[in-house]
Amino acid sequence: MFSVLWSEHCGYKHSRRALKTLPTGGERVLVGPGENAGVIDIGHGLALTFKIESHNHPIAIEPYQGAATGIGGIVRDILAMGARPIALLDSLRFGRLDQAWPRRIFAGVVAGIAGYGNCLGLPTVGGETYFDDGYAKNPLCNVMCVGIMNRHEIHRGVAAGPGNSVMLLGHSTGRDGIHGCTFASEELGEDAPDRRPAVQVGDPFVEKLLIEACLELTKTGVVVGIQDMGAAGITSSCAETAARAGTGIDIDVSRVPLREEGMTPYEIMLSESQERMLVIVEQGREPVVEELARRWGLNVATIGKVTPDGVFRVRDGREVVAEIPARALADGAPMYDPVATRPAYVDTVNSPGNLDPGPPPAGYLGALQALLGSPNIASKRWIWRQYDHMVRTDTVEPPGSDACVLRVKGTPLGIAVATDGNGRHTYLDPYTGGAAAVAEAARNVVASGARPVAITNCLNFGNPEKPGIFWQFKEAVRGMGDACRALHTPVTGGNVSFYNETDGHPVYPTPVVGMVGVLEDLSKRVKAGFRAAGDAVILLGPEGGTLGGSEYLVAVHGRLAGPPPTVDLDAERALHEACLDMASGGLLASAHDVSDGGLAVAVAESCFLAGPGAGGVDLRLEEPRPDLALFGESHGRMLISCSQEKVEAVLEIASRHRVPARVLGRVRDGSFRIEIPSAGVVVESSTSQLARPWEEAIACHMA
Amino acid sequence: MKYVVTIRVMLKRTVLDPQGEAVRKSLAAMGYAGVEAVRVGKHLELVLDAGDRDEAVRLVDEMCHRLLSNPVIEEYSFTLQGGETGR
Amino acid sequence: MKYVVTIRVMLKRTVLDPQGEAVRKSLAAMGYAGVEAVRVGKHLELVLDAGDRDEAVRLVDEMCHRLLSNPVIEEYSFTLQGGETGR
Amino acid sequence: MKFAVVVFPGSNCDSDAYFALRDDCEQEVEYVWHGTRSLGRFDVIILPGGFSYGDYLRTGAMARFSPIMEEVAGFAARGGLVLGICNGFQILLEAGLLPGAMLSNDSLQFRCQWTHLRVENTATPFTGRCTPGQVLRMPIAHGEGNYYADPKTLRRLEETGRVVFRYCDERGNASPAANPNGSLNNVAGIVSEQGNVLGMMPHPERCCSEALGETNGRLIFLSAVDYLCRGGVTPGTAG
Ligand SMILES: Nc1ncnc2c1ncn2[C@@H]1O[C@H](COP(=O)(O)OP(=O)(O)O)[C@@H](O)[C@H]1O
Ligand SMILES: [Mg+2]
Repeated sequence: MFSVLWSEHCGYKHSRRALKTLPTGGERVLVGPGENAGVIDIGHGLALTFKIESHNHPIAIEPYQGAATGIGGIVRDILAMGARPIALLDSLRFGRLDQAWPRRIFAGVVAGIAGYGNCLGLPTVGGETYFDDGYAKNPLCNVMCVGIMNRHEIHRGVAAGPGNSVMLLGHSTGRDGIHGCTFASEELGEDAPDRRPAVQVGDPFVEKLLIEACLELTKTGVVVGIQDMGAAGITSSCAETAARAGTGIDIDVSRVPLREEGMTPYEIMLSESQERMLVIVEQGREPVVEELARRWGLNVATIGKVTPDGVFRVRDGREVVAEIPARALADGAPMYDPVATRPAYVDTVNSPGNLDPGPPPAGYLGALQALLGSPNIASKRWIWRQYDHMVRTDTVEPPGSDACVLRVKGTPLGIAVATDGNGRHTYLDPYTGGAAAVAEAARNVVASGARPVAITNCLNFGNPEKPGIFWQFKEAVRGMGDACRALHTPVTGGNVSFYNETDGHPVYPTPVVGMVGVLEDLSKRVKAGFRAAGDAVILLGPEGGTLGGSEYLVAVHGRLAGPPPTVDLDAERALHEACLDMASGGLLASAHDVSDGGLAVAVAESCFLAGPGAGGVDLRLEEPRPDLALFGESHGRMLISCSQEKVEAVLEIASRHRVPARVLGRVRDGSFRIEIPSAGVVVESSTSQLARPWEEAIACHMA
Repeated sequence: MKYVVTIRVMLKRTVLDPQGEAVRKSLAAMGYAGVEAVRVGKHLELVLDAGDRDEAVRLVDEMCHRLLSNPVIEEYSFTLQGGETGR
Repeated sequence: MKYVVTIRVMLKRTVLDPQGEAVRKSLAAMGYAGVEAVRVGKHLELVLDAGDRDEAVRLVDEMCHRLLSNPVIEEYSFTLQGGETGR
Repeated sequence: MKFAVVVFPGSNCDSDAYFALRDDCEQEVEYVWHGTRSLGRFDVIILPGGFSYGDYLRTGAMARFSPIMEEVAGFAARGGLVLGICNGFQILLEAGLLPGAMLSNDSLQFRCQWTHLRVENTATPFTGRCTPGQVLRMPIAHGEGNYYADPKTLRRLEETGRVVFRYCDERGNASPAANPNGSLNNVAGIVSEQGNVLGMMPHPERCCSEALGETNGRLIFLSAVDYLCRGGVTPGTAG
């Protein structure tokens, strides 16, 4: 049992020390890391809980079920807080779409998320998807769930009150995924096929019943503690709940409802059968739970009770088969402080001189078309149209812009959510990559008019026992921490996924940030698409930028080279405050984050997402070098538009926050034109012609 | 030679079969109490053109392994008819 | 008596089967050119406790008709093993 | 008027219908558990969208045997208004209260997107507020909305005006390109012979509020209210 519970996936033995450096406090934080999911106060007596988790190894083996059970797991984390799950996001990484295996995994993962999430009636409202050789053998699947509850209804995974009953609710227990989590903490090697653990098959129908049953249950007042059963099943859930409460637990495995013959106590304790919850119930109130389970058609069993002695005791009938101090099992995992050394590649990939590739072979228009047709930048509609992103009728800003915005019925509130992380940048410069993930996620939320309030994060890295990898990890965490402090977005929880490597080839270090923002007044939300012809197009933040780590350099010149754009956290913060002032003042017609692909791509996207008659632009840039002007990337930039009479007020707010702001030109119908003093008109086209590759790229690859 | 192939793909016994369990419950609720251990899988039928029976068997086995099933959670079996053997 | 029942549910020939066509396309793309007329249906297995074989057959036919298949689009067939025949 | 929203295990658009009716259409509405057998106190029965019984085996196949379905059948037989949305439509088909069956979308993928519907018949209890040929923007969200009926049945439906909604483009052309799932004749919704049972794949409850960018879902629900106010049948308790 120790080997299982202390494996990285459960015990965080390598990562703990570094994670302790992240800021976790804030006036809105009600529950920080350590619980099943963090909780923040959003006013109106309501609390929001959210968490992101990885399911990387399973999708490489069975993409559909791997992704499906990933959704199931993260939803139960939210359920364990006593919250109603309200939305899902998915952050995905695959190899290139011109290769068969990545295509198959990609299709399977999206279908699996759709198959499970849609059945639960949970809208999948956002995420991100990148395709790069860096993930060819190690696809990543991080899923995030957001839940809402009344402030006073927060529940915890505590086995408090000796004498109280320990109950098991949901699916029966089988031999599924035993040692799944030790597996998740190993490299996939050549021999992986033979050691493949049984991947679980998800049962979204039972999960849906479990959600409704648990929400009714937590309202009855008989629940002392509630805990999901993830990795290491009953073992970890019992040990954790007891450790949190400083109590012990005494269970009898012979009472666990089984679906298979002849399971040993060991198998029962470590089974990772899905769709189960552990519930600590007031002594004598078990019938309440039993009645509820009967109505919802779920298995239920009282498998033991809470004890005062701090011991986790496992019986098989009368015979005691294991006795371990609960705390040792849950928290006692040894803390390592692995060696971290800066790997040599960092200097080569960042050596100066890589960043002046000369003009694009097919001209600037050709380059822009190529970028818009790159699966990393192209519309992700092929993905999110497979997700029911509207169910629950709260999705006010659907997937497709920077952040998704949800309404909260009965309040003026809006909730904005986005995920972000750039593996390439983190590979080139882990510190910057870590900071950038926070900055861009926050910028996405700000673009919708919401104030970023807190993050959850998922850290996807290679084998931490290799000093180079652990250096990447420490640097990325340091960058995330600095950015979270500067932007006042504490970390309320997260998840670490190590050993994402195959035959010694690690994935790009990929920290993914899930950001949550709050809009006090939903009617003040801002869209990413231009609104009306004649409006002024304004760039907040610097023009130009760098080609370091840019999508342009990879997609058009076929090279990945740094250094990537750095993050000036003070400038970033100023930009956010300026945008929020403009949004709350009702000055903005549109706002869109300038990120992958640079300014030209951001402008094009705002045209594609535009309202009727506003799908074009006529712009004059100042940056003399066309490739930098059009495709250079940098942080701290936002592309906004507003009606002419509001320009003055907008510029005034910008200067008050010391944010560079320049009117680039105006919105017009249908045609797209960008001029650069030095080079004249560098891009001229009908918007529809630009839109085609952007809209169809992914579908074409998948046809 | 043309062979008529029927393929059966089922979840492994050790893997939960949510559909099967749901079907069993419904049947029970409809009054079919005597029904146990329901499993729901895929049934494929196809026509294959191959040089001879051995090649046909090799090809079908390969397809099952590579595309039609995932050996991690599923098992398959198949039968061939036709070809020179006429069966 | 316990009978092991296997049931095959397929779309009627008159109903086109996009799934079968998709499988054929993927197989072709993987280089299996000789594959035609792929149809994908359901394969169910269950254990049934019934008085005798005739009752078992009657019950299975009824289940197929009422729940396991939709007569509007599907057709079914089944086989029984075990029971007194011991096979 | 009093609406009932039936809750099957796995229904997940039940609360959406509930709030659309209560908050946006300002109607009386109650949830009804699938195990209950009395619908007497209601004027309109809604079978909501979702994945009843996980949509295992076939969509709607198991829900159709829920205790309440007998009562729904009786309610319909007595002329009561029944509206099946998405999974509710699939259940009505499986229950034989509407003809035909659903196949998986021709894309073989789940589709959640906005579509346009052309109103083909305004003489039903659910379309009185629409104008003939009116084009309604409405979302769909399903994996199996590919409507099928044998040629004879389909002809009968067409000839008797029982195809109420057809997928079309924003200009009203029911082209193949505007068909999101491959349904025969672009069928999106049909009514029973008496017209009191409507099944539709699109989700009116998802477009009843300005915040969601569309309000014409109300037309469907409020047409039913008009119909009943004009003295349309309300079965009351019986059976
Ligand atoms: N896997 C996915 N699931 C759902 N939505 C996605 C997914 N990938 C991308 N999206 C959506 O596509 C849009 C563009 O994504 P992205 O390029 O990451 O935006 P940005 O660069 O502004 O962060 C966003 O609205 C995002 O939510
Ligand atoms: Mg992004």
